[in-house]
Amino acid sequence: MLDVKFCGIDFKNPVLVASGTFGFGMEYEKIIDVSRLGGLITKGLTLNKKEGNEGIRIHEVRGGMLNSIGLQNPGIDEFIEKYLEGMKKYGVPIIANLGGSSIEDYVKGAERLDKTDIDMIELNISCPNVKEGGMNFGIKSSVAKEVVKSVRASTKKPLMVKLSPNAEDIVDMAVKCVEAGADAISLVNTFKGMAIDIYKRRPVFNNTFAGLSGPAIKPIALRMVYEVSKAVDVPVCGLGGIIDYKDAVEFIMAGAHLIQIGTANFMNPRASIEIIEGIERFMERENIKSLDEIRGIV
Amino acid sequence: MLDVKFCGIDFKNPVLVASGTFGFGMEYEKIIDVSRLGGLITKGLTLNKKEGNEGIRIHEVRGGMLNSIGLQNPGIDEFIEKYLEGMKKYGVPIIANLGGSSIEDYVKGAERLDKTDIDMIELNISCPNVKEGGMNFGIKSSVAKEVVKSVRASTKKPLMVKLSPNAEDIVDMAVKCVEAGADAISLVNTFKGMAIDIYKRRPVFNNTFAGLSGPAIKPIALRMVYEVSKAVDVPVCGLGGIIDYKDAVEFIMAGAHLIQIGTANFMNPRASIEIIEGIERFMERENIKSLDEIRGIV
Amino acid sequence: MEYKEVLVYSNIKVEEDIYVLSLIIGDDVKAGQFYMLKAWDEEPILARPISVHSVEDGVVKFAYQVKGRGTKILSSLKPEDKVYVLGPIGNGLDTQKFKGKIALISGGIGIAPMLQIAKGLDGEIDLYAGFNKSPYLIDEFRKYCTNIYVTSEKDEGYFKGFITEIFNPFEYNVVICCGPEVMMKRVVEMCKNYATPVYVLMENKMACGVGACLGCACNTKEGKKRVCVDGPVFKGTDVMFSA
Amino acid sequence: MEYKEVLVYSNIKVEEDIYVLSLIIGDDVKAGQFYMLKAWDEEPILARPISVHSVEDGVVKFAYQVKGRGTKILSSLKPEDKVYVLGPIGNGLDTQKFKGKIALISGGIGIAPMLQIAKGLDGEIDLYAGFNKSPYLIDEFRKYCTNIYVTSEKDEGYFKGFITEIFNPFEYNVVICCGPEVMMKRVVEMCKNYATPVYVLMENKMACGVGACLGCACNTKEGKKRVCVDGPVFKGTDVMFSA
Ligand SMILES: Cc1cc2nc3c(=O)[nH]c(=O)nc-3n(C[C@H](O)[C@H](O)[C@H](O)COP(=O)(O)OP(=O)(O)OC[C@H]3O[C@@H](n4cnc5c(N)ncnc54)[C@H](O)[C@@H]3O)c2cc1C
Ligand SMILES: Cc1cc2nc3c(=O)[nH]c(=O)nc-3n(C[C@H](O)[C@H](O)[C@H](O)COP(=O)(O)OP(=O)(O)OC[C@H]3O[C@@H](n4cnc5c(N)ncnc54)[C@H](O)[C@@H]3O)c2cc1C
Ligand SMILES: Cc1cc2nc3c(=O)[nH]c(=O)nc-3n(C[C@H](O)[C@H](O)[C@H](O)COP(=O)(O)O)c2cc1C
Ligand SMILES: Cc1cc2nc3c(=O)[nH]c(=O)nc-3n(C[C@H](O)[C@H](O)[C@H](O)COP(=O)(O)O)c2cc1C
Ligand code: FES
Ligand code: FES
Repeated sequence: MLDVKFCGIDFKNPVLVASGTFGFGMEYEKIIDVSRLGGLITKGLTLNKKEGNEGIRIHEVRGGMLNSIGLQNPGIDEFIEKYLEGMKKYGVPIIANLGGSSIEDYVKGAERLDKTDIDMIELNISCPNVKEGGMNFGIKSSVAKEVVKSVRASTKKPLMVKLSPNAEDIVDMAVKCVEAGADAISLVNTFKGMAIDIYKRRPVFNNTFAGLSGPAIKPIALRMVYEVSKAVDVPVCGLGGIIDYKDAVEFIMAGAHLIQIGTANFMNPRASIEIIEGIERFMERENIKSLDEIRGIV
Repeated sequence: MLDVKFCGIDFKNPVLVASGTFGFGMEYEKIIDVSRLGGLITKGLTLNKKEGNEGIRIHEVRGGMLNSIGLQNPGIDEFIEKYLEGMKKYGVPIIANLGGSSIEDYVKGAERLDKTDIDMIELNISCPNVKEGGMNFGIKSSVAKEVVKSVRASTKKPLMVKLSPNAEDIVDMAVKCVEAGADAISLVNTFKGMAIDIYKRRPVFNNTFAGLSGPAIKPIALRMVYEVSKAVDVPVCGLGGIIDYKDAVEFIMAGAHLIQIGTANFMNPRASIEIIEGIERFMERENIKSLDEIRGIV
Repeated sequence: MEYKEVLVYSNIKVEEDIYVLSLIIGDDVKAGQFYMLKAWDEEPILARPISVHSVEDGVVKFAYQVKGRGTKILSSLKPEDKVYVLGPIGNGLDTQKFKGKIALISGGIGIAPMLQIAKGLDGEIDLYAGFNKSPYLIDEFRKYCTNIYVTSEKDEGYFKGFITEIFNPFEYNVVICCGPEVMMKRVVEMCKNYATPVYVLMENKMACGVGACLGCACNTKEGKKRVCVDGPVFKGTDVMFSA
Repeated sequence: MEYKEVLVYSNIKVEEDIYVLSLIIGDDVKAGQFYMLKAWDEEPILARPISVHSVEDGVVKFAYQVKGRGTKILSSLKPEDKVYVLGPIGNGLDTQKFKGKIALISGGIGIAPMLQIAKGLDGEIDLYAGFNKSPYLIDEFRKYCTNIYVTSEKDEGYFKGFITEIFNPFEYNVVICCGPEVMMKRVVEMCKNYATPVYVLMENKMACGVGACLGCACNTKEGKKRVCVDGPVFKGTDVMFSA
């Protein structure tokens, strides 16, 4: 009843865990039955190992949190060597989240992932483009299009592009990414925010800005998922502030085929499981036989 | 100690109440001493009376609320006739918030306000441009620039332009508005969001979308105020999710000369007064003699 | 109208999900008025509008149904706990101006404001109270009402069906109604047929409770009105129901 | 490690803003480990990491200082209230492997984890506890410690000054330290001079508590480590302090 076919892959339910909030899955294995999830998305991977940012990395705000992890990750090679096998043992689709700070990095990363048996690549275009002065790849559609095109050419894996809500025009961004060859769109990544330590009289984060996630962003994320779902004809994976099954159903009704749970994992490590169970009970109560009946109904 | 000179006007403290959240001031007079506020901003005014939107107009979400009032207001003439005198009796600066759905409306509205003794006009460019198919004036800098130029030419009152956080590029938007003659910038208005009634399987609001305000938006609003303050050399008025004095101080440290309290008035009708008192106590504790010492310090 | 912190006197469960909260508020209250209640700090962000159920020497009682986050928190209140109250709000009902035979019609928790209304009225009062589940708060009315008609979808011993099936406007000089919009709409239509004056208590979502936000607007013959300060009591024939 | 709902056994105020919370948790806990505690539903969104203060037949005790929103809520807990706990988390300290003369050095609420550590150690234990305000939790240590040195900026009868002024690393075989980073950094430097092994308990901001979010990273000689699962106990000489 909860199963979804997405880019040719069978997901037993639409509830995935969002990149960067669930490590490589093993971290949560003592607490929940990871094999019940719809799918796993890796922490953002870059071609080479990254140590991430210095200073404070997370800061709680009302209704959400700011993070500035800075893409700390072991690099793609070490991921393949040390973590991929472990992730596969849960028997659910594995999506590798790919980051990069130049088009070459992205392309090389995609090429290596192409040779593994991961099921899909989620391309994170919210990374700063180091070569062009640090502005994110995900702000201007024309810039994003270039990355997507290049990555598209370097892998046969299904390619899902993860949009940044900071994009100048989210709908145009989605359309351009699809034109460039994206098989699916996921959205949203974190919103550019900031916080100030009023006693130290300086920003909380070394990089001044950080990414806002959690319930606070949900109404905006939902709106974006709705707009993008109407505008593209590839399937959409929705996320941003989903913390219970009602939020999840809203995203599905807005048009999402799959959804991802991020910050909610920190609020309640069982959140994703409870959301799967909640959607199921909702469907029973409302006599819905398949998600097709309600997807995009709004 | 709390006084601020802003566009030549003396504000005894930097705490104003945001348009649409405080009516015309009288509504709160039984509950708080309105004359203690730094200044009053009217409900959004349009040339002609507007009945506003049908259906549900407010919807609470985690950390904030969505509203779709639709600029219900008595029209500028009736405002002048019936409300302006009443507002003036509090002895604080009065800012008229001006909306419109075409450039002509804005211009005519500004011309009428110019003849009154309001202290300043706050130009709300988040209104849908009816002539050009409903896209907000506040999304594209080039479009906003036209409105600001026209309004600038039609009034000698200090002109503060209130930006929408939905702008494609908030910094460029601010810069263009200043080029077009804005004496000050205020930001942010509400974020475009939505909510779905999963039982009725349709959007909560008749217009599908609605504006998100409240604590949820604070980290993003603060970031925008910071970015804009650095980019323009006119004074900035900051708002978006401020609910206590700490939030207020963050906005001031980010560069805001004045701040506005919106949704917090609903959470606690005494919020604005408590924020004034809180800033004062903070300054005493931290031995700050004037807001100049901390404004934009970050 | 005032904004202040007051203490809980008692908070009693009277039926599944139905509670009566007594707050130590010494205000002068009119029947049909309400308060915005907040028993939390920041989240949920809005206060909840709840009608005055009854006023008794320095204590204002509220009868409410647990629906979502806010009323859930209200239901957990204990004596001496603190609650922020804004009120009393609204036009209320000039109960003294009504004479003759009066019908009070409620649907579900719409019965809440009826007690203080009944207490203020002089004429012969009949209560028509409809419930989906088991009836509640009925006993309180015996002192003030001549006849009490109760319907319940659930419990035995009550009429099963809509209140509107057993109520005849023709018999009454005034009708006062509070409940779901569909019900109020129907009652107003029935009363129109007999030209019986009818008053309704509207419930719209509210943010400010003071007339500032315009969130609670309801359509009337004279345009948009604010339920919080122009209402919550309206002439039934003035309201353009959306349901 | 497990995520579950448990009951409050007691929650006792021991000093201004300092509480000891006992939860009915039957876990097998190592000294130096901690739990993520959450006694609310949605807001604040993150759980709070709090060290195990002491374990006594089926009850885990936590000593904490009220700082902000989360610990404020913890301080209002009453017996039988529910708390979500995730834990026990972290490497903890293999107390059995230490021999000889051992110094426990704490700053402020850094004393919290020291009790369970003291209970597990075998050698001769000296406690050095520094406070800005009035000392607390000291009595508990008398059973396990040979000497107890207390400093307080506020109360009479105690040494006024930094713990580091009265502590000499030369005298000890092992030093274990928990407190503000500046203090831990200083203690580690002092110990380096005498090549005395020193362990520190790090406190970084945490979101997940399971090693997934990388929010709690701390710099060590071997690169970034996660305080939650790679720590919270580190060799003092491995940590690159930021303070
Ligand atoms: C003037 C007036 C008087 C009322 N008197 C009573 C009363 O005496 N007893 C009683 O049980 N209920 C009364 N209500 C309805 C009561 O306000 C809602 O049931 C309550 O706000 C629901 O809050 P919640 O947090 O439990 O639900 P949620 O669904 O979590 O509330 C979410 C938001 O929607 C608003 N909301 C939800 N339902 C309603 C509703 N029916 N009317 C208005 N706002 C709503 C809430 O205030 C809140 O802002 C009255 C409403 C109004 C406007
Ligand atoms: C492994 C570990 C063990 C700890 N053990 C104890 C203990 O036994 N007793 C005790 O009183 N405190 C302990 N702390 C510190 C305690 O976690 C914080 O004081 C507490 O989280 C503050 O929460 P708050 O809501 O009161 O403050 P707020 O300032 O409202 O918290 C905001 C956010 O910052 C985080 N935060 C604030 N201060 C700290 C801090 N010093 N360390 C880590 N995160 C912080 C909070 O967890 C929260 O996410 C420990 C911290 C860690 C990492
Ligand atoms: C601590 C943390 C780390 C994250 N790391 C990544 C990442 O490496 N790659 C990525 O694409 N998104 C990353 N994200 C963004 C999330 O995947 C998700 O898009 C965002 O948090 C919004 O969803 P939420 O509100 O459900 O958390 C991270 C988010 C958080 C909170
Ligand atoms: C109910 C409501 C009505 C509003 N009406 C207006 C308006 O008429 N004109 C305007 O410029 N902004 C209006 N706003 C936006 C606020 O002035 C403010 O920009 C926004 O709410 C963000 O600030 P806050 O988070 O402090 O509320 C309205 C906001 C709310 C909640
Ligand atoms: S609730 Fe704000 S105007 Fe009625
Ligand atoms: S708290 Fe998430 S990795 Fe340590």
